[in-house]
Amino acid sequence: MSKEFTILYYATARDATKMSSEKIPLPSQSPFMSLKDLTMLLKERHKKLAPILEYSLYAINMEYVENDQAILVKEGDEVAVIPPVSGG
Amino acid sequence: MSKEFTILYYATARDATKMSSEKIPLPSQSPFMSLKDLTMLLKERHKKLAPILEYSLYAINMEYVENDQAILVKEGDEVAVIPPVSGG
Amino acid sequence: MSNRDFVKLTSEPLILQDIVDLVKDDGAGAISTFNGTTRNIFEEKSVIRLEYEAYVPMAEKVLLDIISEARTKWDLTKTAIFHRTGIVPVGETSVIVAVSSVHRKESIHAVEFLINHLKEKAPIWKKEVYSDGSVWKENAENRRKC
Amino acid sequence: MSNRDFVKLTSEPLILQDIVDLVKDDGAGAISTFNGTTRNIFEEKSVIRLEYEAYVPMAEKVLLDIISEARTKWDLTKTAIFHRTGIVPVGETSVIVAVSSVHRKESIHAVEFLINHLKEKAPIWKKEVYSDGSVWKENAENRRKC
Repeated sequence: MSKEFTILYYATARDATKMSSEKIPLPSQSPFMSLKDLTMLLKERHKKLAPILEYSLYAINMEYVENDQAILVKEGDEVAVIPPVSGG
Repeated sequence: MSKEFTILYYATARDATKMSSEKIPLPSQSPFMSLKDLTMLLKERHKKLAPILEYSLYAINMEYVENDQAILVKEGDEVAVIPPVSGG
Repeated sequence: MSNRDFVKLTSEPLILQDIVDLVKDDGAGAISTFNGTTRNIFEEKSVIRLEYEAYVPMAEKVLLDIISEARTKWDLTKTAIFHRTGIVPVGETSVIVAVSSVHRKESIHAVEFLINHLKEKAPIWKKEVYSDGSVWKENAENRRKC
Repeated sequence: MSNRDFVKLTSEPLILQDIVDLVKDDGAGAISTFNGTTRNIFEEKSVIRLEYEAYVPMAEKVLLDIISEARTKWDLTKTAIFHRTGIVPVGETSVIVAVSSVHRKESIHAVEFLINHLKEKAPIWKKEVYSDGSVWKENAENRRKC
Protein backbone atom coordinates (compact mmCIF):
# COMPACT_ATOMS: atom_id res chain seq x y z
CA MET A 1 0.00 0.00 0.00
CA SER A 2 1.34 3.45 -0.91
CA LYS A 3 2.15 6.11 1.66
CA GLU A 4 -0.53 8.82 1.85
CA PHE A 5 -1.22 12.22 3.29
CA THR A 6 -4.58 13.92 3.82
CA ILE A 7 -5.55 17.21 2.26
CA LEU A 8 -8.41 19.37 3.53
CA TYR A 9 -10.32 21.95 1.48
CA TYR A 10 -12.27 24.82 2.96
CA ALA A 11 -14.53 27.60 1.68
CA THR A 12 -13.73 28.48 -1.96
CA ALA A 13 -11.28 25.56 -2.16
CA ARG A 14 -14.03 23.15 -1.12
CA ASP A 15 -16.43 24.69 -3.64
CA ALA A 16 -13.79 24.34 -6.38
CA THR A 17 -12.87 20.71 -5.62
CA LYS A 18 -16.40 19.72 -4.60
CA MET A 19 -14.86 17.82 -1.70
CA SER A 20 -13.86 18.63 1.86
CA SER A 21 -10.89 16.26 1.99
CA GLU A 22 -9.07 13.55 0.13
CA LYS A 23 -6.17 11.20 0.65
CA ILE A 24 -3.29 11.61 -1.79
CA PRO A 25 -0.52 9.04 -2.27
CA LEU A 26 3.08 10.20 -2.08
CA PRO A 27 5.23 9.30 -5.10
CA SER A 28 6.65 5.80 -4.60
CA GLN A 29 10.22 6.93 -5.34
CA SER A 30 10.18 9.53 -2.51
CA PRO A 31 8.27 9.60 0.77
CA PHE A 32 8.46 13.46 0.89
CA MET A 33 6.95 16.20 -1.26
CA SER A 34 7.87 19.88 -1.44
CA LEU A 35 5.14 22.55 -1.25
CA LYS A 36 5.98 23.52 -4.82
CA ASP A 37 5.38 19.96 -6.02
CA LEU A 38 2.21 19.79 -3.93
CA THR A 39 0.86 22.93 -5.62
CA MET A 40 1.61 21.45 -9.07
CA LEU A 41 -0.06 18.19 -8.14
CA LEU A 42 -3.19 19.92 -6.79
CA LYS A 43 -3.51 22.10 -9.89
CA GLU A 44 -3.41 18.96 -12.05
CA ARG A 45 -6.03 17.18 -9.95
CA HIS A 46 -8.42 20.16 -9.70
CA LYS A 47 -8.36 22.66 -12.52
CA LYS A 48 -10.65 25.12 -10.71
CA LEU A 49 -8.38 25.10 -7.66
CA ALA A 50 -5.47 26.71 -9.54
CA PRO A 51 -6.51 30.38 -9.15
CA ILE A 52 -7.50 29.79 -5.52
CA LEU A 53 -4.06 28.39 -4.64
CA GLU A 54 -2.52 31.65 -5.88
CA TYR A 55 -3.86 33.48 -2.84
CA SER A 56 -4.20 30.68 -0.29
CA LEU A 57 -1.89 29.44 2.46
CA TYR A 58 -1.05 25.90 3.46
CA ALA A 59 -1.25 24.56 6.97
CA ILE A 60 0.52 21.32 7.81
CA ASN A 61 -0.68 19.57 10.94
CA MET A 62 -2.50 22.77 11.95
CA GLU A 63 0.51 25.09 11.58
CA TYR A 64 0.71 27.72 8.84
CA VAL A 65 3.69 27.10 6.56
CA GLU A 66 5.29 29.58 4.21
CA ASN A 67 5.97 28.61 0.61
CA ASP A 68 9.65 29.38 0.94
CA GLN A 69 10.06 27.18 4.00
CA ALA A 70 12.17 24.08 3.49
CA ILE A 71 9.29 21.99 4.76
CA LEU A 72 8.21 18.71 3.14
CA VAL A 73 4.88 16.92 3.24
CA LYS A 74 5.34 13.42 4.64
CA GLU A 75 3.25 10.33 5.23
CA GLY A 76 0.29 10.85 7.54
CA ASP A 77 0.42 14.65 7.39
CA GLU A 78 -2.79 16.64 7.49
CA VAL A 79 -2.39 19.41 4.93
CA ALA A 80 -5.04 22.12 4.60
CA VAL A 81 -5.62 24.65 1.85
CA ILE A 82 -6.46 27.88 3.69
CA PRO A 83 -8.13 30.47 1.44
CA PRO A 84 -8.21 34.06 2.74
CA VAL A 85 -9.93 33.88 6.10
CA SER A 86 -13.05 35.85 7.07
CA GLY A 87 -13.88 34.96 10.65
CA GLY A 88 -15.22 37.44 13.20
CA MET B 1 -36.04 87.80 52.70
CA SER B 2 -32.38 87.62 51.67
CA LYS B 3 -31.22 86.20 48.36
CA GLU B 4 -29.82 82.70 48.69
CA PHE B 5 -27.93 80.04 46.79
CA THR B 6 -27.70 76.32 47.52
CA ILE B 7 -24.48 74.50 48.21
CA LEU B 8 -24.11 70.73 47.94
CA TYR B 9 -21.50 68.61 49.74
CA TYR B 10 -20.39 65.16 48.61
CA ALA B 11 -18.10 62.42 49.90
CA THR B 12 -15.35 63.86 52.14
CA ALA B 13 -16.99 67.31 52.01
CA ARG B 14 -20.26 65.84 53.29
CA ASP B 15 -18.39 63.97 56.05
CA ALA B 16 -16.59 67.19 57.05
CA THR B 17 -19.70 69.39 57.13
CA LYS B 18 -21.99 66.63 58.37
CA MET B 19 -24.58 67.85 55.86
CA SER B 20 -25.39 67.12 52.24
CA SER B 21 -26.60 70.64 51.42
CA GLU B 22 -27.41 74.02 52.85
CA LYS B 23 -28.81 77.34 51.72
CA ILE B 24 -26.47 80.29 52.11
CA PRO B 25 -27.62 83.94 51.94
CA LEU B 26 -25.77 86.30 49.62
CA PRO B 27 -24.41 89.47 51.25
CA SER B 28 -27.15 92.11 51.25
CA GLN B 29 -24.85 94.73 49.70
CA SER B 30 -24.14 92.57 46.61
CA PRO B 31 -26.21 89.89 44.89
CA PHE B 32 -23.04 88.21 43.48
CA MET B 33 -20.14 86.38 45.10
CA SER B 34 -16.75 85.46 43.61
CA LEU B 35 -15.40 81.93 43.99
CA LYS B 36 -12.62 83.30 46.16
CA ASP B 37 -15.12 84.87 48.55
CA LEU B 38 -17.15 81.66 48.49
CA THR B 39 -14.11 79.66 49.55
CA MET B 40 -13.41 82.07 52.40
CA LEU B 41 -17.01 81.92 53.54
CA LEU B 42 -17.12 78.11 53.46
CA LYS B 43 -13.87 77.84 55.43
CA GLU B 44 -15.37 80.08 58.12
CA ARG B 45 -18.59 78.07 58.31
CA HIS B 46 -16.92 74.64 58.34
CA LYS B 47 -13.43 74.43 59.79
CA LYS B 48 -12.94 70.80 58.70
CA LEU B 49 -13.85 71.69 55.11
CA ALA B 50 -10.77 73.93 54.66
CA PRO B 51 -8.23 71.24 53.71
CA ILE B 52 -10.78 69.51 51.45
CA LEU B 53 -11.43 72.71 49.48
CA GLU B 54 -7.71 72.84 48.68
CA TYR B 55 -8.07 69.91 46.31
CA SER B 56 -11.74 70.12 45.31
CA LEU B 57 -13.48 71.69 42.34
CA TYR B 58 -16.66 73.73 42.24
CA ALA B 59 -19.55 73.06 39.94
CA ILE B 60 -22.16 75.76 39.41
CA ASN B 61 -25.48 74.57 38.04
CA MET B 62 -23.85 71.24 37.11
CA GLU B 63 -20.94 72.74 35.17
CA TYR B 64 -17.37 72.55 36.44
CA VAL B 65 -15.92 76.04 36.98
CA GLU B 66 -12.28 76.92 37.29
CA ASN B 67 -11.13 79.12 40.15
CA ASP B 68 -9.65 81.67 37.79
CA GLN B 69 -12.86 82.06 35.81
CA ALA B 70 -14.58 85.41 36.16
CA ILE B 71 -17.73 83.62 37.25
CA LEU B 72 -19.91 84.79 40.12
CA VAL B 73 -22.35 82.87 42.28
CA LYS B 74 -25.80 84.43 42.05
CA GLU B 75 -29.22 83.98 43.61
CA GLY B 76 -30.73 80.56 43.06
CA ASP B 77 -27.51 78.93 41.90
CA GLU B 78 -26.77 75.33 42.80
CA VAL B 79 -23.11 75.18 43.78
CA ALA B 80 -21.44 71.84 44.52
CA VAL B 81 -18.15 71.08 46.23
CA ILE B 82 -16.63 68.27 44.15
CA PRO B 83 -13.84 66.42 45.96
CA PRO B 84 -11.56 64.24 43.81
CA VAL B 85 -13.85 61.81 42.03
CA SER B 86 -13.57 58.04 42.18
CA GLY B 87 -16.29 56.59 40.00
CA GLY B 88 -15.90 53.51 37.85
CA MET C 1 -32.23 61.52 26.68
CA SER C 2 -31.96 60.55 23.04
CA ASN C 3 -33.02 57.13 21.85
CA ARG C 4 -29.43 56.28 20.96
CA ASP C 5 -27.53 57.34 24.11
CA PHE C 6 -28.52 55.82 27.44
CA VAL C 7 -27.07 57.09 30.70
CA LYS C 8 -28.23 56.10 34.15
CA LEU C 9 -27.13 56.22 37.78
CA THR C 10 -29.08 53.56 39.61
CA SER C 11 -29.14 51.68 42.91
CA GLU C 12 -30.35 48.55 41.09
CA PRO C 13 -27.94 45.73 40.08
CA LEU C 14 -26.57 46.17 36.55
CA ILE C 15 -27.43 43.41 34.09
CA LEU C 16 -24.94 43.30 31.19
CA GLN C 17 -27.34 41.73 28.70
CA ASP C 18 -30.01 44.39 29.36
CA ILE C 19 -27.51 47.15 28.64
CA VAL C 20 -26.15 45.41 25.54
CA ASP C 21 -29.75 45.07 24.31
CA LEU C 22 -30.10 48.87 24.57
CA VAL C 23 -27.23 49.47 22.13
CA LYS C 24 -28.04 46.55 19.83
CA ASP C 25 -28.85 47.58 16.27
CA ASP C 26 -29.26 45.47 13.15
CA GLY C 27 -27.02 47.90 11.23
CA ALA C 28 -24.21 47.73 13.80
CA GLY C 29 -21.91 44.71 13.51
CA ALA C 30 -19.84 45.49 16.61
CA ILE C 31 -20.72 45.88 20.27
CA SER C 32 -17.97 46.48 22.81
CA THR C 33 -18.45 46.61 26.55
CA PHE C 34 -16.55 47.42 29.70
CA ASN C 35 -17.66 46.00 33.01
CA GLY C 36 -16.17 47.28 36.28
CA THR C 37 -16.47 45.01 39.29
CA THR C 38 -15.65 45.35 42.97
CA ARG C 39 -12.40 43.62 43.73
CA ASN C 40 -12.04 41.64 46.93
CA ILE C 41 -8.56 42.91 47.73
CA PHE C 42 -7.15 46.43 47.60
CA GLU C 43 -3.60 47.00 48.73
CA GLU C 44 -3.75 43.77 50.71
CA LYS C 45 -6.79 44.91 52.69
CA SER C 46 -9.95 42.87 52.46
CA VAL C 47 -12.79 44.91 50.93
CA ILE C 48 -16.18 44.00 52.36
CA ARG C 49 -18.21 46.26 50.08
CA LEU C 50 -18.16 49.52 48.17
CA GLU C 51 -20.48 52.45 48.62
CA TYR C 52 -20.95 54.81 45.70
CA GLU C 53 -22.27 58.33 46.11
CA ALA C 54 -23.09 60.50 43.11
CA TYR C 55 -24.28 63.98 42.28
CA VAL C 56 -26.82 62.20 40.12
CA PRO C 57 -28.17 64.86 37.74
CA MET C 58 -24.71 66.32 37.12
CA ALA C 59 -23.16 62.85 36.69
CA GLU C 60 -25.75 62.00 34.04
CA LYS C 61 -25.11 65.34 32.32
CA VAL C 62 -21.31 64.83 32.40
CA LEU C 63 -21.69 61.33 30.94
CA LEU C 64 -23.88 62.64 28.12
CA ASP C 65 -21.26 65.36 27.48
CA ILE C 66 -18.53 62.70 27.31
CA ILE C 67 -20.63 60.69 24.85
CA SER C 68 -21.09 63.80 22.70
CA GLU C 69 -17.33 64.27 22.68
CA ALA C 70 -16.83 60.60 21.69
CA ARG C 71 -19.31 61.05 18.85
CA THR C 72 -17.13 63.82 17.41
CA LYS C 73 -14.23 61.32 17.27
CA TRP C 74 -15.91 58.11 16.08
CA ASP C 75 -18.96 57.05 14.14
CA LEU C 76 -20.99 55.33 16.86
CA THR C 77 -24.42 53.76 16.51
CA LYS C 78 -25.66 53.61 20.12
CA THR C 79 -24.03 54.08 23.51
CA ALA C 80 -24.93 53.28 27.12
CA ILE C 81 -23.25 54.10 30.43
CA PHE C 82 -24.80 52.73 33.61
CA HIS C 83 -23.28 53.32 37.04
CA ARG C 84 -24.46 51.95 40.32
CA THR C 85 -25.00 54.03 43.43
CA GLY C 86 -25.28 52.96 47.07
CA ILE C 87 -23.89 49.72 48.43
CA VAL C 88 -22.24 47.36 45.92
CA PRO C 89 -21.17 43.98 47.34
CA VAL C 90 -17.84 42.41 46.35
CA GLY C 91 -18.03 40.72 42.96
CA GLU C 92 -20.94 42.84 41.72
CA THR C 93 -20.70 45.26 38.83
CA SER C 94 -20.39 48.98 39.59
CA VAL C 95 -20.22 50.31 36.03
CA ILE C 96 -21.04 49.13 32.52
CA VAL C 97 -20.16 50.94 29.30
CA ALA C 98 -21.55 49.55 26.03
CA VAL C 99 -21.10 50.94 22.53
CA SER C 100 -22.28 49.69 19.14
CA SER C 101 -20.78 50.68 15.81
CA VAL C 102 -20.68 49.50 12.21
CA HIS C 103 -16.99 48.54 12.45
CA ARG C 104 -15.24 47.14 15.51
CA LYS C 105 -12.46 49.69 15.94
CA GLU C 106 -14.84 52.54 16.72
CA SER C 107 -16.75 50.76 19.49
CA ILE C 108 -13.59 49.41 21.15
CA HIS C 109 -11.86 52.80 21.18
CA ALA C 110 -15.00 54.63 22.28
CA VAL C 111 -15.47 52.27 25.24
CA GLU C 112 -11.94 53.04 26.42
CA PHE C 113 -12.48 56.79 25.96
CA LEU C 114 -15.79 56.72 27.83
CA ILE C 115 -14.59 54.76 30.87
CA ASN C 116 -11.40 56.87 31.08
CA HIS C 117 -13.36 60.12 31.00
CA LEU C 118 -16.00 58.82 33.39
CA LYS C 119 -13.21 58.12 35.89
CA GLU C 120 -11.73 61.55 35.35
CA LYS C 121 -14.82 63.75 35.30
CA ALA C 122 -18.05 62.16 36.52
CA PRO C 123 -19.04 63.42 40.00
CA ILE C 124 -19.19 59.95 41.54
CA TRP C 125 -17.38 58.86 44.68
CA LYS C 126 -16.42 55.43 45.92
CA LYS C 127 -15.97 54.52 49.56
CA GLU C 128 -14.20 51.25 50.23
CA VAL C 129 -15.35 49.55 53.40
CA TYR C 130 -12.78 47.23 54.97
CA SER C 131 -13.11 44.98 57.97
CA ASP C 132 -11.23 47.67 59.96
CA GLY C 133 -12.77 50.90 58.64
CA SER C 134 -13.53 52.74 55.41
CA VAL C 135 -11.96 55.29 53.10
CA TRP C 136 -13.06 57.52 50.22
CA LYS C 137 -11.02 56.67 47.14
CA GLU C 138 -9.53 58.98 44.54
CA ASN C 139 -9.03 58.04 40.90
CA ALA C 140 -5.56 58.50 39.44
CA GLU C 141 -7.21 60.17 36.43
CA ASN C 142 -8.81 62.75 38.67
CA ARG C 143 -8.98 66.38 37.56
CA ARG C 144 -6.87 68.59 39.81
CA LYS C 145 -8.07 71.84 41.24
CA CYS C 146 -6.89 74.71 39.09
CA MET D 1 -7.62 23.82 27.68
CA SER D 2 -6.51 25.64 30.82
CA ASN D 3 -8.99 26.77 33.41
CA ARG D 4 -8.25 30.40 32.62
CA ASP D 5 -8.43 30.46 28.80
CA PHE D 6 -11.61 29.29 27.10
CA VAL D 7 -11.80 28.84 23.34
CA LYS D 8 -14.66 27.25 21.45
CA LEU D 9 -16.07 26.94 17.95
CA THR D 10 -19.71 26.02 18.29
CA SER D 11 -22.92 25.79 16.28
CA GLU D 12 -24.91 26.86 19.35
CA PRO D 13 -26.05 30.48 19.87
CA LEU D 14 -23.55 32.53 21.90
CA ILE D 15 -24.82 33.93 25.20
CA LEU D 16 -22.77 36.94 26.32
CA GLN D 17 -23.48 36.51 30.03
CA ASP D 18 -22.37 32.85 29.97
CA ILE D 19 -19.06 33.83 28.41
CA VAL D 20 -18.55 36.75 30.80
CA ASP D 21 -19.21 34.37 33.69
CA LEU D 22 -16.32 32.20 32.44
CA VAL D 23 -13.82 35.05 32.79
CA LYS D 24 -15.28 36.50 35.97
CA ASP D 25 -12.90 36.50 38.91
CA ASP D 26 -13.18 38.17 42.30
CA GLY D 27 -9.62 39.46 41.96
CA ALA D 28 -10.25 41.04 38.54
CA GLY D 29 -11.92 44.45 38.59
CA ALA D 30 -12.27 44.79 34.83
CA ILE D 31 -14.03 42.72 32.19
CA SER D 32 -14.03 43.87 28.57
CA THR D 33 -15.93 42.21 25.76
CA PHE D 34 -16.32 42.39 22.02
CA ASN D 35 -19.44 41.08 20.37
CA GLY D 36 -19.63 40.65 16.58
CA THR D 37 -23.07 40.50 15.04
CA THR D 38 -24.39 39.82 11.55
CA ARG D 39 -25.28 43.06 9.87
CA ASN D 40 -28.42 43.29 7.75
CA ILE D 41 -26.81 45.28 4.95
CA PHE D 42 -23.48 44.83 3.21
CA GLU D 43 -22.60 47.14 0.36
CA GLU D 44 -26.29 47.89 -0.11
CA LYS D 45 -27.19 44.23 -0.57
CA SER D 46 -29.62 42.66 1.85
CA VAL D 47 -27.97 39.87 3.86
CA ILE D 48 -30.36 37.04 4.70
CA ARG D 49 -27.95 35.04 6.81
CA LEU D 50 -24.29 34.17 7.29
CA GLU D 51 -22.75 30.74 7.12
CA TYR D 52 -19.49 30.16 8.95
CA GLU D 53 -17.17 27.29 8.14
CA ALA D 54 -14.10 26.54 10.26
CA TYR D 55 -11.16 24.18 10.39
CA VAL D 56 -12.24 23.65 13.97
CA PRO D 57 -9.23 22.04 15.70
CA MET D 58 -6.77 24.39 14.00
CA ALA D 59 -8.99 27.42 14.70
CA GLU D 60 -9.07 26.55 18.39
CA LYS D 61 -5.29 26.04 18.37
CA VAL D 62 -4.70 29.38 16.60
CA LEU D 63 -6.97 31.18 19.09
CA LEU D 64 -5.08 29.67 22.04
CA ASP D 65 -1.80 30.75 20.38
CA ILE D 66 -3.14 34.29 20.01
CA ILE D 67 -4.15 34.31 23.68
CA SER D 68 -0.63 33.14 24.65
CA GLU D 69 0.80 36.02 22.65
CA ALA D 70 -1.59 38.48 24.37
CA ARG D 71 -0.48 37.14 27.74
CA THR D 72 3.12 38.08 26.92
CA LYS D 73 1.94 41.69 26.41
CA TRP D 74 -0.56 42.21 29.22
CA ASP D 75 -1.31 40.84 32.65
CA LEU D 76 -4.66 39.10 32.03
CA THR D 77 -6.70 37.14 34.52
CA LYS D 78 -8.97 35.04 32.28
CA THR D 79 -9.84 35.07 28.59
CA ALA D 80 -12.54 33.55 26.39
CA ILE D 81 -13.06 33.48 22.63
CA PHE D 82 -16.20 31.84 21.28
CA HIS D 83 -17.01 31.72 17.56
CA ARG D 84 -20.12 30.35 15.95
CA THR D 85 -20.12 27.92 13.04
CA GLY D 86 -22.88 27.04 10.60
CA ILE D 87 -25.83 29.28 9.85
CA VAL D 88 -26.06 32.53 11.81
CA PRO D 89 -29.25 34.55 11.23
CA VAL D 90 -29.12 38.35 10.87
CA GLY D 91 -28.86 40.09 14.24
CA GLU D 92 -27.31 37.09 16.00
CA THR D 93 -23.82 37.05 17.44
CA SER D 94 -21.05 35.31 15.47
CA VAL D 95 -18.13 35.97 17.82
CA ILE D 96 -17.56 36.99 21.44
CA VAL D 97 -14.24 37.88 23.01
CA ALA D 98 -14.12 38.44 26.78
CA VAL D 99 -11.10 39.27 28.94
CA SER D 100 -10.77 39.98 32.64
CA SER D 101 -7.87 41.80 34.27
CA VAL D 102 -7.02 43.60 37.49
CA HIS D 103 -6.91 47.01 35.77
CA ARG D 104 -9.09 48.13 32.89
CA LYS D 105 -6.46 49.08 30.34
CA GLU D 106 -5.16 45.51 29.97
CA SER D 107 -8.52 43.91 29.26
CA ILE D 108 -9.59 46.62 26.79
CA HIS D 109 -6.35 46.43 24.82
CA ALA D 110 -6.26 42.63 24.90
CA VAL D 111 -9.81 42.40 23.51
CA GLU D 112 -8.79 44.57 20.56
CA PHE D 113 -5.64 42.50 19.99
CA LEU D 114 -7.54 39.20 20.16
CA ILE D 115 -10.33 40.15 17.74
CA ASN D 116 -7.82 41.71 15.31
CA HIS D 117 -5.66 38.59 15.31
CA LEU D 118 -8.66 36.27 15.11
CA LYS D 119 -9.71 38.11 11.94
CA GLU D 120 -6.21 37.87 10.52
CA LYS D 121 -5.25 34.30 11.40
CA ALA D 122 -8.06 32.00 12.52
CA PRO D 123 -9.04 29.49 9.79
CA ILE D 124 -12.70 30.51 9.76
CA TRP D 125 -14.65 31.53 6.66
CA LYS D 126 -17.83 33.52 6.31
CA LYS D 127 -20.26 33.15 3.44
CA GLU D 128 -22.79 35.94 3.08
CA VAL D 129 -26.10 34.78 1.66
CA TYR D 130 -28.09 37.49 -0.14
CA SER D 131 -31.53 37.33 -1.68
CA ASP D 132 -29.79 36.96 -5.07
CA GLY D 133 -26.90 34.61 -4.30
CA SER D 134 -23.99 34.13 -1.90
CA VAL D 135 -20.31 34.97 -1.65
CA TRP D 136 -17.34 33.93 0.49
CA LYS D 137 -15.94 36.99 2.23
CA GLU D 138 -12.32 37.97 2.85
CA ASN D 139 -11.13 39.98 5.83
CA ALA D 140 -9.07 43.07 5.14
CA GLU D 141 -6.63 41.88 7.85
CA ASN D 142 -6.07 38.63 6.01
CA ARG D 143 -2.57 37.12 5.82
CA ARG D 144 -1.31 37.17 2.25
CA LYS D 145 0.31 34.20 0.60
CA CYS D 146 4.08 34.50 0.85
